[in-house]
Amino acid sequence: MHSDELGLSREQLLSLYHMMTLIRGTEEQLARAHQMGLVPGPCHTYVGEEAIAAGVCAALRRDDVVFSTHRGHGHALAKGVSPRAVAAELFGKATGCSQGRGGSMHLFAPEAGLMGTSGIVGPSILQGAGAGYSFKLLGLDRVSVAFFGDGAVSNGAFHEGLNMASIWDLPVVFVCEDNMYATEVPFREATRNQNVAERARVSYAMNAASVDGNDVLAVYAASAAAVARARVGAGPSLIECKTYRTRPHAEGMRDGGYRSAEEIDEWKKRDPIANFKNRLIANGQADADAIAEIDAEVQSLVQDAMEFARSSPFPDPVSATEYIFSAQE
Amino acid sequence: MHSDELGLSREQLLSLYHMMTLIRGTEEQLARAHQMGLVPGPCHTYVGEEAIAAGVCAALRRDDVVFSTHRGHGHALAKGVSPRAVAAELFGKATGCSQGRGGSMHLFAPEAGLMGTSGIVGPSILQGAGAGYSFKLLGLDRVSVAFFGDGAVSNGAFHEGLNMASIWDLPVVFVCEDNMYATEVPFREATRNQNVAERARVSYAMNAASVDGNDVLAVYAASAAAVARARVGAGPSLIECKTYRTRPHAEGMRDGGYRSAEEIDEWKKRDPIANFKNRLIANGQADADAIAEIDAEVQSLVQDAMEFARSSPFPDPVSATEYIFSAQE
Amino acid sequence: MREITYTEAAREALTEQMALDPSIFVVGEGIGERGGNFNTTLGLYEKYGPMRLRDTPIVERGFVGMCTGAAMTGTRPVVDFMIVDFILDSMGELLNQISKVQYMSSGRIKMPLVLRGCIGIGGAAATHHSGSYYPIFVHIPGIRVALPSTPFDAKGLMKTALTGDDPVLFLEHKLLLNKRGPVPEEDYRIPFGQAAVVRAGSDATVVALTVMAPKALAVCEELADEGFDIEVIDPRTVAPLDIDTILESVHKTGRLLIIDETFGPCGIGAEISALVMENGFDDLDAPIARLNGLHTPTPYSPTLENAVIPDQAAITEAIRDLLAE
Amino acid sequence: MREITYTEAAREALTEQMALDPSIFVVGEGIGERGGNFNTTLGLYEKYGPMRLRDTPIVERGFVGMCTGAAMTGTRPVVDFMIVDFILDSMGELLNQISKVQYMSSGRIKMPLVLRGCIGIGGAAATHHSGSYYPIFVHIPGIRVALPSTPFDAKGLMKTALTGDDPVLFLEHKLLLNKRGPVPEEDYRIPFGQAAVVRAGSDATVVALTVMAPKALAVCEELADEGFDIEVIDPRTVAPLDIDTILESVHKTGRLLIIDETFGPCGIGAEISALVMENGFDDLDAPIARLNGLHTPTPYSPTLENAVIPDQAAITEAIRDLLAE
Ligand SMILES: Cc1ncc(C[n+]2csc(CCOP(=O)(O)OP(=O)(O)O)c2C)c(N)n1
Ligand SMILES: Cc1ncc(C[n+]2csc(CCOP(=O)(O)OP(=O)(O)O)c2C)c(N)n1
Ligand SMILES: [Mg+2]
Ligand SMILES: [Mg+2]
Repeated sequence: MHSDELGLSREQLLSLYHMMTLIRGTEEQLARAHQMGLVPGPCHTYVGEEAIAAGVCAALRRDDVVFSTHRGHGHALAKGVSPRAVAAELFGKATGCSQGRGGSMHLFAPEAGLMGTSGIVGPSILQGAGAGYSFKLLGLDRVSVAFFGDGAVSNGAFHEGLNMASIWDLPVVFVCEDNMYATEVPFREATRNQNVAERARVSYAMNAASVDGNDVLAVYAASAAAVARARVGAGPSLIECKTYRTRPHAEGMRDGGYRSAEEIDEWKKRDPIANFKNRLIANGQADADAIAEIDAEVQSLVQDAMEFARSSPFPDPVSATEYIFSAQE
Repeated sequence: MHSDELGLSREQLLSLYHMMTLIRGTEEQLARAHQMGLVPGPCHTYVGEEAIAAGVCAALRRDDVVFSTHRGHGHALAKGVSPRAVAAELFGKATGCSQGRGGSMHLFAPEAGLMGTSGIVGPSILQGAGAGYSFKLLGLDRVSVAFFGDGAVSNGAFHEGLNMASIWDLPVVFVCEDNMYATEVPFREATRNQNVAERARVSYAMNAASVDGNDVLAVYAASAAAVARARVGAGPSLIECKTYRTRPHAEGMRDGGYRSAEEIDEWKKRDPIANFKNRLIANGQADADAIAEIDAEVQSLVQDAMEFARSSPFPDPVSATEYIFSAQE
Repeated sequence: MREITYTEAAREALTEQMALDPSIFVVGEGIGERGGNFNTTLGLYEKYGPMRLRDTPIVERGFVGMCTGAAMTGTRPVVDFMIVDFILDSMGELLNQISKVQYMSSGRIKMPLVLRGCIGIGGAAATHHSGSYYPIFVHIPGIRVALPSTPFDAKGLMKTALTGDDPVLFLEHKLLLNKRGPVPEEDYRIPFGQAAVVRAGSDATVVALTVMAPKALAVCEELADEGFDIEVIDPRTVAPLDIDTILESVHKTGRLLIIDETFGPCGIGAEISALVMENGFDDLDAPIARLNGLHTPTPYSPTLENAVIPDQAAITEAIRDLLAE
Repeated sequence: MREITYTEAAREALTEQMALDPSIFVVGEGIGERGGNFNTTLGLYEKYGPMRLRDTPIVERGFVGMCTGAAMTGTRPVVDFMIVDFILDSMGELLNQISKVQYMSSGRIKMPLVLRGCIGIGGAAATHHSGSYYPIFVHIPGIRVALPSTPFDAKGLMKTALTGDDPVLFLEHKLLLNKRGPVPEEDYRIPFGQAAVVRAGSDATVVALTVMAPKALAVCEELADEGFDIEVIDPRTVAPLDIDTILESVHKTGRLLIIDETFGPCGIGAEISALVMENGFDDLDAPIARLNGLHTPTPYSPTLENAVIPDQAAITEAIRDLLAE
């Protein structure tokens, strides 16, 4: 995918680089914090998959919405949630985006269009369809995105959600992050047809594309097209992104047995950030200085976020039962 | 489909005719009984669809198993449950195959391989796969059949069940009875791809066939092939049967609004029993006398069943709490 | 006051609110042109069209999950399950998503979602069409549960459901659907958590839920002829539960019986019994009693079906036993 | 006696039975070569192979429904949910199929199915990985529910589950998994419906479930130093529930507290309270008390998580209050 064809400005290209770097930097610090016991709960990183969140969300407006998964830090950051709010939430602090109620798998920031990451595999697909229903009913030109992994493809939610979005022409983009494994179960053992885009086209008559999920421009291009379709009422799309996570399923888990060191190394060579950086430089769209400047800026943002998370207070125990019901309570 | 190619004897052909006629005759009497208030609960007839149950079950052994739907009288009879046991169950009598616990939607006769009709749309698909798992694990050459309607195709159970049967090569035959409507909702509004066989092939890499569900020989041929495959361990199949119910969704329900009188009349002309009879006669495989003999035999079986049902006792109220748990209780 | 049926009353609330609030839409199987298996939406399709009366495929989990996302983004979905038994395929969405979204989002996302369906035993509907299940939703935090027993309550509770911001299970007993009763034409709401004392009395308190409320009332009217003066309370919502009204009554009568068609173990009667134990022990002149349907899957045959439901005789006996203690 | 962990004890029962009964197979996510997220099947794949340790896609409803059909046709499936919260997507199969097949088939089809998963709050697992849900399965007829609190019970109850013909939910509290305790090497079974009196006493009765049993025991040992002699009962199974042992104890002590980490409303404590009310009212010297976790979705942050669980201090206070009544 050539950036010129996409009509992206240098600024936009650098902002994609910025976002991927920010996700990577934040998560590497979160992983370290997890090792140090500062993240009390589970932590699933997105390392290696940053191009997807960055590419998809670059095609969205702030008032578009995203429904995410257990591996959702990247989606949150790309949708505009601050690294401070994400880090503080993982630290279990009152200043986190869920005020400490959620942790990694329950990041909520509706003001940024992040309608939740999820501890349960599947519902994002259905809820994403539902937001599309809202926008269509209300006559708004907002778009809804549902992220999910290859592990969700065999689940009934995939079948029911894609079908509803298709028959009702909902403004939804389904983004399948096929990183080849669900925890340790290979996608090839979970299905006899790993071609998710083909399945979307045949079984649900849905517009679908399959892209290199490690190529941020490819993801962006497919997303921009899908979002544009959805926005004008032309119905839903599915984007299948082939990618790989280079860290274990979750922090603290072993990463052996189910996949080879060679496979991991192979994919590390396809690192979405390094490759994009090289491309920018090779194409003359950025020089080493510009990159270094972004890297430094990101580093300070990340440092600030971690410091913020560390120094923030824990929530007041009495808040444990607040907000179960709406204000009328 | 030519009967000669199937290698069916005259006796076998007549037995298909006998079974379809028995289903029709029993259900017409049950419908009448329902009108007279003798069937206290709901009653979904299979009138117009008899070729499917007859054709599929003719390909099965008695120790093969069938998981059925809310429209299951035909499956029960074709699998060898007596008309007496079916009729008495619908009458709510102690002599019914479920001893009065079940009624139309809960016919159980495991001794005949009928593992239950169901008041819930969907589970038959999963349970059918599970019986296949049992047979495979135990090293038995028994085969499992799951019947379901077009209405179940959009349900998550279809997606999850077909996928599991496929990846584990289970000895299961999935029989989709596409009668064009789920209650009053047309299949064409429930999906953008009504080609269920194609979906089975593409999304689940499953062996699949689409047949005229009103042609008992076509159904039999596809079933025999699918059952043979399953029996030798070659994995599951799906058979899509295009058919039509010519009575309302359930007895006592209106039948207007959602479909035209012309459509119903059109399908009545494709009656599976009348057409098969004409073909038998035209091909010289039966004469009018042989047919009349079967018709008379069926009529007396049906009369006997209704009389049996009518004169049987209601279950003892104390039996209302029996069998909740196994004998160890 | 004019009399209309329970179904008409709930439908009137729905159509009035749909006229006022364009963000309300209904989903379900056959709730479009057909008007609902139980006429819950009869005539609405013509008024509001297919986007607001959305016939669905048979995907209970799917449309509940979809409506969750819709409720999170500015609309007010009404899920019409037809029969509440079908809700079970969507329990993950209900118990893990719908009930938790307001909490997890710290109140920034509301969940104005109404889920309705018929409950109860009757008509030889057998075990897949006779469930009630409401105690499950009382156990789980984050969901409101309304159990109207009269047309008046059906309209007033539906109005409250459709104007609040919490998820509400609105459960209609199938034997009540065609019952008629007085219903005001004007707009009114019945607050959740406000029991109705349907009969004042001083000798004992009977709490009766949904279809058991009119049944218990009838028995108590008969017993009044024998000189027994029984107070009958219909909680109308079980989440929240108006325990104060029950406690006040027990304070007066000293005796309590809870009648509920559905299962006893970990049911509403158990909860009320435990709450009165904890908050009104000294008021009790006799042990609190429960009368429930038998703890068994619902059988089909009329002789069996009748055996599992508390009937007039069983209610009468339970009240006599309570008075005799 | 040798000491092994709770997880090892349950796994020992499983592997012994798998050796004896070739119809047993396990399904779940990562229970094959990986040996289970919580080591529930560690080492079994090597012994019994992929047909008997079946890694699945993420299709909770699917594999529960599949195992239903398998249990109906001659095998004995064990569903390993990893975390019980994931069970919710399969509630239709559980409540409408598994619990009803024996009944609807008039006993001609058995349902020898074991469903296991971790329950409970701990480790900042947050709201999608901290559920318990067992009161729901006590409410519904047709399912057995085992809640082992010791390695000894884990093995003995698992053996019973794997040799009976009824569906059993076998729920393991995540904070108990690595607890060690004495476990006989020989084969033994603990009958369902038989509570354990884990501490005899005469001043009051404490019924404590799953993880609360060792917690309550520890508190009562401390209180013994102050001269309070508390009887502690662990029901071990809640369906069936051994109410007789509880009634006998209350007959002796006159006071009862039920401690359960999970939700109070329509919970096990409510049911026990109501049953003792009905069958032991005259034995009571004080109102029966319940101590439950707060009625809220489970929050993540340690300060919040700790606030929703009954801790040592809360247990101590509840017992003191009971004794003071
Ligand atoms: C319904 C449900 N079942 C099981 C789990 C446990 N679980 C958490 S993540 C995961 C694997 C998900 O795989 P995939 O969807 O491919 O996402 P990835 O982790 O690869 O990004 C599983 C099985 C869950 N969270 N929800
Ligand atoms: C889970 C569930 N949802 C809804 C229903 C109500 N219902 C009963 S039959 C039916 C239509 C089924 O259509 P289809 O599967 O095509 O079978 P057909 O009646 O056409 O034979 C519906 C919606 C049900 N029984 N189960
Ligand atoms: Mg994956
Ligand atoms: Mg149909």
